[in-house]
Parts: sequence; structure tokens; C-alpha cells
Amino acid sequence: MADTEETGQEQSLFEAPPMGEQERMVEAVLFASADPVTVADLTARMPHGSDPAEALVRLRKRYEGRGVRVVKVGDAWAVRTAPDLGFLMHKEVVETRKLSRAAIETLAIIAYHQPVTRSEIEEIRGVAVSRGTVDLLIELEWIRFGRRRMTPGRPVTFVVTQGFLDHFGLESARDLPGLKELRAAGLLDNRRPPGAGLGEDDDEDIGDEDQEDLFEED
Amino acid sequence: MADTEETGQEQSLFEAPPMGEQERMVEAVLFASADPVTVADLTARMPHGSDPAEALVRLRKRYEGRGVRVVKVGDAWAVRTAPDLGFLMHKEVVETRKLSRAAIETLAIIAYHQPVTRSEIEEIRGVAVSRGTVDLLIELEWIRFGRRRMTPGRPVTFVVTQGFLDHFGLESARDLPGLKELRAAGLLDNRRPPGAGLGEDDDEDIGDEDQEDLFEED
Amino acid sequence: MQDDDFQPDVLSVSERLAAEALIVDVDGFEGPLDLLLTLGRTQKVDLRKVSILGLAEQYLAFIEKARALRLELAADYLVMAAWLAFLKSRLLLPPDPSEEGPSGEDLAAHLAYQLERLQAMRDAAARLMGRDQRGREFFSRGLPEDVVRSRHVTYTATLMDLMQAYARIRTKDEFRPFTMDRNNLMTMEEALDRMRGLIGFAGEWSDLHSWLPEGWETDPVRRRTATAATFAASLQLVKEGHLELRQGETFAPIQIRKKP
Repeated sequence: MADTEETGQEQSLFEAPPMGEQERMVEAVLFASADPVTVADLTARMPHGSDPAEALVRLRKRYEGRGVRVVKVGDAWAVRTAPDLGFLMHKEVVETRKLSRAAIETLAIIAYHQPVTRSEIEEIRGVAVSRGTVDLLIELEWIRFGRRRMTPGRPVTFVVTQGFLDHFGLESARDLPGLKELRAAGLLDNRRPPGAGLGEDDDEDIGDEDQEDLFEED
Repeated sequence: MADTEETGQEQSLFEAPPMGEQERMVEAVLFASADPVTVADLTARMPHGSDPAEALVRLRKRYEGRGVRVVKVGDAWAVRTAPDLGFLMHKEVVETRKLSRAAIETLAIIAYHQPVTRSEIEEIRGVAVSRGTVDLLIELEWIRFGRRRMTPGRPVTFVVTQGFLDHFGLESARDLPGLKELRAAGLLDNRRPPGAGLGEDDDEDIGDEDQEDLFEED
Repeated sequence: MQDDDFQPDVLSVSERLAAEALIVDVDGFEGPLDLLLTLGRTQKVDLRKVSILGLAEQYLAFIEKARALRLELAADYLVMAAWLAFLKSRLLLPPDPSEEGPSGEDLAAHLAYQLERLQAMRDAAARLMGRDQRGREFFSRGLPEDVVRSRHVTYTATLMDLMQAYARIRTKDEFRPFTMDRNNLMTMEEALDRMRGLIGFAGEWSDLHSWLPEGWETDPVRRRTATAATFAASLQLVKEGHLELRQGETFAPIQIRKKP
């Protein structure tokens, strides 16, 4: 940083950075910008005496035939994927939606209690599990059928899949933190109804003022 | 029957695109994505028979000294602007709240000692890990839960993520600054107070093994 | 701080100012280890060569001053003070061979190690934060190209969502009356309550099974739990001297009657 700062300032007094360096600068700015960049904007950002128009011409030439190209958008410039490689972008384009509360709760119960039957899930959640919820989780390949339970009716059980572990960055479902650990990590809302019984968590009385410590004013 | 035969043949007869073309493809995919892309993902997206690992080596070389670079992040790859050009980007800088000393130290301890349990972090810092510190680091996606320690109580451990490596420009956790020196000086040992119970020693062994896993594999 | 060694007894003006600054700063320390590390630095030596005895004395002097100034000190500072006083005595007195446990030198060495390790982690943290950082010195693509819109929908959830969902369910659970789970379970207490009420009618020997509550005899799960609870309850009543129990031979029916 210090080097470039020096370069930038010194150069402004004497001469512009070499064209190769200007090309690098334009390259970095076009890449990092969320919007196309005008020559005027480049001039304002680059060291005094730079010639971004010329750097753009050279950069554009350099990217000819490459996987990405320097293209003009209106009166501004941007980096774009070469049109013939658009097929590679296909996978990136999926609409993502957040999982519903029912689905995430069902998934959490399966992860923590697997193998678990539908009626056990309902018992833990306290509400019926809709068919669509289970179907969705199976379709996402986050849960699958486990072995049947050897009890009357031989109900099917559900377990989580490798895909689930991959998605959530877990080595195994047993690595999921327990209640105590969730609480210790501050993930558990400790608000309780007044007069509620004393639980296993009474040791966790580290105050909320600690939270303040996390950020310092600058 | 004839169809499947043909498909099979097509797969094997169809030649992978020339390396120059593969390089373009990798270039396009890496440029398009804000997050690092794994070799496995590249393989899945590129035509059958492609060798993205080789294409990456070439592409990385091609961008040496340019305004943007091809960098390795864990087992994935990304394009990032050259750090010496950061001064051009003040427009892009997103002001982040400054992390507290406690959060920074906790993060460093996790990075250098991973996988590490909460009580080990507390042992090193000499104070309790405040609620919310771990929470915050998880939310930043800089740390995650690792394997449980195979000691009584099976405590959860914390490890750093790919997002951590990406943020600090590290290829892998082995590239943490000063890691070798710290290890050589014995400062990363899980040394227990003299006279501590014998059971704790097992803990130490396993901890070291895990650490080898994380740092030594290539 | 200053060049000469910290001397708790004879304080120069600058030293006293420094000591007072430390004391005023007590809230700024993250616990006793942090304070010890700061004191250790005033010794102006490599942390590996720090004098633990000297450090213990500095710490104890600090605590004394803090008390004299009536500063509120957290309990762990006082615990550390007690421990350092103990360590000091161990380091000063010749080792007592009859005494169990680690030697003063071992304890001192470990404290020195802890200080060095904490300092090392602080340095590492500073180096880490001094690195080029994404979004500060280097940047990712400002406009990721998520091209072709396909109608393909995926659902995402983070590990945080998952854990919070689970925590939500489980905390809800903590407030649920426990008996709701127990439709098919009879406890010994329940059986005992029931037996106490019925015991007066047990003048003659009768089969234990005939004492199972109504509705618990047919379903195998309910029958098993009711039998076990009733049997355990009758043992308790025998112990209390209210009941007699007999069995003709192994696996023969168990019979009970009120103690005459």
C-alpha cells in the first residue's frame, strides 16, 4: 500500500504511471465495480496524468479471444463473460428461496434425532408434519428414508444425507452442537416465562453486557 | 440399444476441448463468481474430459503481475484484485464494524489451534469466551463447528472456514503467518498445567492428531 | 514503560505514575492473565526469561494498591492473588520432599508458558488483522454474472437457521408438562398411590395381575409398564409392613394380601 501511495503521489507531481501499470489499474477497477465505469470515473480515480482511454484500448485488445471481454455499455465499460461461454454460467443461475419455518424445524429434528419417524417429529414439534414438507426435504436430497422401525406398523424413519452434511459444512450429524453448546454460543434465546423452572442452564449467566465488548467504536 | 451404445462411444470418442479453450472456460467461470469455485465444480460444468486443474495452473500464470490475480482459497479458486491496487477501490470498500480485541484474539486462537474447544480457548486467553463472540464469528462465516473431541463430554470444536481463508487471502490454514515458528516454539501445544489429571493427556494426543489433519494435508 | 526494573518498594515518580496508571486501568484488563502479561512487559525482558517470582510480587503489590484505593476487583483477580502468594511461598522455601504435587518451579514454568502463549496469540492476531483483507485491500467481482434465469428453484438454509430452529423447538419443550409424553407409562408412584387406596380390600391372597388398573391389561406396552409399576409398588408396601407377598415357585404367579 505504502509503495503505491508513494508511486501515486510522486507520479502526480512528475509523470503518469507507465501504461502497463495504468492497464492493471483499469483492469482491477472494472473487475471490482458493481456497475460499468466511465472514462471520467477512471480518470478521477487514477493517478494524475493517467490516460484511461488509452489503457482501455490496450486492455480490450489484451482480452480479445479470452474467456472474458472488456465491453462498452452505453458510455461506460465493464468486464463480461465471452458470449460463446454463456453455457458455463447455467449452473450459477438458480433461484434460491429460504426454507420455510416448518421445513427447517422438521429438518433440524431429523438431524438431531435421526433415525426418527414422522409421528416422533410431530410429537417433538407439537404440530402435524405436512406431506409437502417431507417431500421437499427429500427432493432437496437433504433427508432420505432410513430403516423401518421394528415397532407395530413398522413405520419408516428419516435420516439426513451426505448432501445435507455437505450443504451445512458438517463432518457428521453427531457434530451438531447440543443444547448447552447452542446456549453457550448465544444461539438460544434465553427468555423464559416468568417463574419457569430452573434448567440445566443456570451456569450460563454471563451477562449480555459482554456483547458490547464485541465492537469497539472507531 | 443402439442409442446407448452411441452415447457411450460419443463420450469416449469426443475429445476434450483444447487446453487453450479450457483455460478460457475456467477464466469465464472464475470471473463470473464472487465466491471461490472448487475444481470439482469446474469439472462438473466443463465438457467431459476437461482438466480444470491444469487449466488453472496456466491461467494463474497468465495473470501473474496483472491487475487481477487467480488465487487459491482452500480447495477452491477465485479471481481477486491485486492488493497493491486497493487504493483505487475506496468506492468499493464496505465499512465494516471494527472487531473487538476479544473477537480478534478468539479468531486467531481458533485459526492457529484448530480444531479447538471452547475451554481451550478460555485456557489460552485466561478469561471466559463471552457469549456472542463465537456467535459473531459464526455469523461472519469465519468459523464453524468441527469434529467433536473424543474426550469425556465430547466437546464440540471450532475450525476456520473457506470464507476465513478468502477474507485474509490465505491459500490454506497452513499459510497462516508465523505458524511454523509458533509450532517450533511449542506455543501451539495443548500444554496442561502441571499436576492436571491424567485423562487430559489423551485429549492432547487427539488434539494434535486432528491438527495434523487440518494443516498437513495437501 | 520505563527502563529500570519495577521495584515495588522504592518507587520513583515515573514508576509510581506508571503503577497508578495501571491501577486506574483495571477495567481495561481482560482478567488476571492479561494483567500479568502487562506487568511482565514492564520487566523489559524476553517473556521466556521473565522472573515469575518478581511478577508474583508485582501482581500482589498491584492487588494491595487496588484494595487501598478501594477499587472493586473481580473474584478471579483475588483467586489469582491467592494462587500467586502460594506460588511465591513455594518458590522461596526449600522444597519439602514430603509434599505432594508439582514443584514451585513447575508451576512457575507453566505460568511463564501461559504468558508467552497468550502474547504469541496476540501477536498472531495482530499479524492476521494486518494482512490484506478482502473488501479492504483486494476485491472480488463487483458484479457477479448470474446469467440465464432458469425457473429452477433451490431452497437454502444456513447452519444458523438449523440450529436456531432446533433451539426454538427445544426451549418450547422445556416448558411442556412432562406427563404429556407418558400416556403409555405408569410410574411406581402412580401404582403406589393406587395400591394404597385399594390395600384394604386385599384380605385374601390374590394374583398380582388382578390388581392392574382397568384399561392397562390388554395393550402389551401398557400391561408391561403397569405390571412392573404394580410389582415395585407392592414390594414397597411389603417393606412398609402393609402387605405380604408370595410365589409358589420360579415363574409361578405372584400373589399378594394385606398383612393380617
